[in-house]
Amino acid sequence: MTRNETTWEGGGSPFAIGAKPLGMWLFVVSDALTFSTMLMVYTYSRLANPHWPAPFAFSPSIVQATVMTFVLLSSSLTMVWAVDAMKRDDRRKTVQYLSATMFLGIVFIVIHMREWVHLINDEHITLTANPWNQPLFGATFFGLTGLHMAHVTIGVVYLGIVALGTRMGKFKTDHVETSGLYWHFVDLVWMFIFPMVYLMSVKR
Amino acid sequence: MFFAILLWITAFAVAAGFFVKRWWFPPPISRHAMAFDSLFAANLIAGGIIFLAVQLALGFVIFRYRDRGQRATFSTGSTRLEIILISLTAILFLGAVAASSGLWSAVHFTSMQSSDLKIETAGKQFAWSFRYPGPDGKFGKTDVRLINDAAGNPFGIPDDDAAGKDDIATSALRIPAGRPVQLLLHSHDVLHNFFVRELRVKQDLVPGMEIPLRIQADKTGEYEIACSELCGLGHHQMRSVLIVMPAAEFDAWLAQQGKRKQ
Amino acid sequence: MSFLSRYIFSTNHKTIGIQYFVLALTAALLGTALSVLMRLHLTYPEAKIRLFEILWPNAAAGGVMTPELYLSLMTMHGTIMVFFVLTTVPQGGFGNFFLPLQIGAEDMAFPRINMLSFWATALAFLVLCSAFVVEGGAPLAGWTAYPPLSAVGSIAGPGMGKGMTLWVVSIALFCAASLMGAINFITTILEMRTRGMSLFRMPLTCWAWLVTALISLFAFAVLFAAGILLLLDREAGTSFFLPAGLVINDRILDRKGGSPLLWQHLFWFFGHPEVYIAILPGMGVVSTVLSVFSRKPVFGYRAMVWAMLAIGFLGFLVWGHHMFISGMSPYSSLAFSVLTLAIGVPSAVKTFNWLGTILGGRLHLETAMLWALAFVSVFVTGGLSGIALGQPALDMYFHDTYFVVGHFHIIMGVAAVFSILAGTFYWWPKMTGRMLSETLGRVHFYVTFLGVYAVFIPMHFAGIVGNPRRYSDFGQFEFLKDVQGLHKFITHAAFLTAAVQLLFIFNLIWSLYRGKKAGDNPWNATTLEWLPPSHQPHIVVRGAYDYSVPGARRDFLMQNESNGQ
Amino acid sequence: MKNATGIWALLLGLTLAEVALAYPSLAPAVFLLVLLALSVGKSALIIAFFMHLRFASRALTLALFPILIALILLLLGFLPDAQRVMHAA
Repeated sequence: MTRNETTWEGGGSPFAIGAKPLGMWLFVVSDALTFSTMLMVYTYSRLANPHWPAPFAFSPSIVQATVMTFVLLSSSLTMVWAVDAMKRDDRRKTVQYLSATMFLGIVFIVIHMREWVHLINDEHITLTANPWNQPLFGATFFGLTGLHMAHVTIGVVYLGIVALGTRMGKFKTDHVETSGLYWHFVDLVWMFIFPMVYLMSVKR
Repeated sequence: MFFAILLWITAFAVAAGFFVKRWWFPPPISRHAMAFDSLFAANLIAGGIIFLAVQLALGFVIFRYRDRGQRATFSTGSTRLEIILISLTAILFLGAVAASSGLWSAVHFTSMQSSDLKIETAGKQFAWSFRYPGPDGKFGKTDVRLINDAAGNPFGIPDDDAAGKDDIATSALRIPAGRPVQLLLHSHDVLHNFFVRELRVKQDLVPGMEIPLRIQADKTGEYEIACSELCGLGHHQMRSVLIVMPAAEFDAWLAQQGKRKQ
Repeated sequence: MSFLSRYIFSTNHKTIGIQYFVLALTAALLGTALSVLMRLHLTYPEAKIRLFEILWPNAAAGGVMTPELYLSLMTMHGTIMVFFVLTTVPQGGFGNFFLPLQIGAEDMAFPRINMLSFWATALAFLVLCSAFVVEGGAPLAGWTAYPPLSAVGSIAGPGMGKGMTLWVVSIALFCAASLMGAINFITTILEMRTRGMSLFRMPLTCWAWLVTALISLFAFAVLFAAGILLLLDREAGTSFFLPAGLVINDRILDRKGGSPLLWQHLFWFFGHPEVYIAILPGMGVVSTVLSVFSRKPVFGYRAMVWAMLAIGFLGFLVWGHHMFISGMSPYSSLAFSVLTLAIGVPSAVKTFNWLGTILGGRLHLETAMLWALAFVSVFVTGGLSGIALGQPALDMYFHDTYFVVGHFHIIMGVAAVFSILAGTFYWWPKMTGRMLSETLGRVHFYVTFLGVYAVFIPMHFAGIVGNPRRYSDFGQFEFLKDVQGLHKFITHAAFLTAAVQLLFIFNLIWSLYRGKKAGDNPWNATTLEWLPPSHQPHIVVRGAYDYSVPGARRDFLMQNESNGQ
Repeated sequence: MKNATGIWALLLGLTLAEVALAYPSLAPAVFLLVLLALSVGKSALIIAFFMHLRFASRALTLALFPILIALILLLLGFLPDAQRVMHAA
């Protein structure tokens, strides 16, 4: 399906996708650089501070984070199913799968919030202080996971709007596909945060 | 046509401004400064030729091809000319990098000698202080909690530290002529910048870092040290002086300062 | 349509373009006014000036500006000019108005996001300006906001409390707005071109907007992250940019682990591409104007496109040249130096092609053309001093002196403003249906052209003397006595140049009511925006610059004209 | 549908592999490289199969990703300076 300049002379799209998905792709690429910047700041901070702590025990931290990864990956699967159903014009199924995706997103947020509360109350890791006197550990941890959690939260609201629009028959396949791109991207970012933030700080 | 003439006049006026040197560098006091001056002169000549050539050509084209009812020629470009130009500018610019990298390397990659005189140079809003290690050749410990300018302790040296007992703190920078000096740049608060025009060097003082800067002045005299990185409302008054003394005189001064400490 | 949806919350690209233009014009007037006040203080630091006292009863009590007031004016001048003038007019203003017209699209791809993007920009401007009136006044850390000064709050000085926070919030908002704009521009160009408008038939302005949007898409993403981190450092007590052992104003700060250099890396990773965001659209405008008024095709159209793409990409590789003396690894400096001079090559290609475009043409020296020619002149002047600054060995003296101030004002400020003015004179007939006065335009042009050379060339001399920038007073140093005459001259030239801009404003307003009515295509240009409005989609059959084609029936062929016979 | 489930299972397997690798004492640099390689692989799977890039045109892939990856690699330019910070207590 390669189209080159001679056959394509304006009007359609060289990328064979509609304007909405293309706009979302562009946002995703830009946001990926924002997250990369945060991850690079984290790497920089670790390199600049030689005694970086590694406090994450297998249970509960790693187990929880693995479960969160599982939840997020599963939500991506239901999202794929939702887009699929929409392409078959099965709006009822689409809304169901979107709801499942939102539910898994909320599960992710709940587990994550519980973990935050545990870290703050029991382990005394906050944004600015922690037992190892490496304040940037907390700052980078909460900064990265917080930015990601904000994305998940926005995603859940966004999917809610899309589900509503789909149910009322207002939205088309493009809308669902575009929201899917966003959701998969949020999942993708976690595929970097999980190993970089959690596994690199495993208590052995 | 009027614009073409104006452009020529402007180009010559600008070139003249750089040529008459009414406002110019102070005389150099080090080998590095002299090398800097010739590097800049080379840049100025090359840049000046390009500047005049392009501005005069622009003026000429405007003059020659102004609308007199002629028909414009049809031409969409020439790849060959394009390639020649790219090669020429690439050679010119890479040449400029090659010519100047030596001077940079000489300042930053010359290995520090243990015989170099070490002077800790500290900046804070909005003053300079300098610390000499004293007869033992060692800097004492410092503690930010003990910093007290009024008591003559701008570095926060504790009373009970043996290495710090003989350290000498001053507000002017005295160095011996003709001997390499290592300035160890520190900042207590925000960014500052150590700038001595006559040495043609400039280096930021970054809190949390120790940045070594190797200098050597060959001409005695007094030169102003200016802060050259925005450091707050008193930025414009953050001044000190570099006093380059004959080596023997400097040694005598340092010994006397050390004695007064004991 | 109600008044509100028609003029205020409009989703029409033309209205949004005008809104951007007006916002930027306001910002430009404010920014220029600030610079005049700064020059006034610099030249007469002791004089009691009633105006200062009226404007700032506290910070300029008795009519003498305090250093912190001077620095806050400097900060606001830089921020306003870079973000709300140079980034806003060429892309948001001209781009929104003319991009859809030039590619034959009905509107931008996402009209509502377009509106949102304008209002976010306007809000960002309001937030920034509100820093003037909060307690402590505007921030004084410069437009680069280097920490620790910018990250520790009000103990670093007045204006570093609330004012600085507002600055960061404003910049974050601006990032979001620019991101929305960039997505819109790229999508529009890739998806909405009319039939026959292949990429290599697009006017160079469209290419410039495309490359600029791509740069914005990435550069503002990084600045956004940096802004969040700076905000956390300021408001939440983190220490991304603050190392241990800071003592500010005799207070020991309880921060640890960060590095001020990190901010500089993040900022300039955005900041250098930002320079190209400001200048690239101008390059597109100038290429077009030169071609139209020489009645000749653009010389080396494809080379121009590739040069813009190369500049866009290389722009991301050279951020370190702002940090030669920052304490960065000196090995990095050498690498950045090579890359910096490499970016001179595509810039030289552009200059060469502009000369090639006008060579052998039939030059109609209307005001728009004069601005475009003057752009070429200042672009060369500013570029050459850039070659000196791109070498770390020379930068070791010139960094943070008036040499740098002269350099970037000429290449980024003046060149970009000249291209904006060229665009204004060229497109005003399309935007308003009326012509601007050529007589007023010429007077404005000649005074401004001489004025900017008189203002910014002497700054190079001050820099050679070693005059540091961002000093609110030159009285403390012996060696600065020598440059005071120079500064007096600069100030007088700046007054004249600023004053003559009022003539331009007058010209704009006069033209709205009294200007000569313009026809559909007053300049006999070829691009689609000059076609009479119609609902028929245009079918493009040729490139954007077919002037003086041999054998054609007249000296221009519009892009949708199938045959010149 | 089946395809997506398979990819999901594969992603899950890779995640478990990452966790398992965290416990033998690998050198941090080696571990980091392994993790990055696995993560890049995982995100490639997500991009290709979940975000359907594999089924969209090649032009999008060719236009956006090289730029993004180049820019992310450029961010590595910050890192040499991290070592220059003084490790004051």
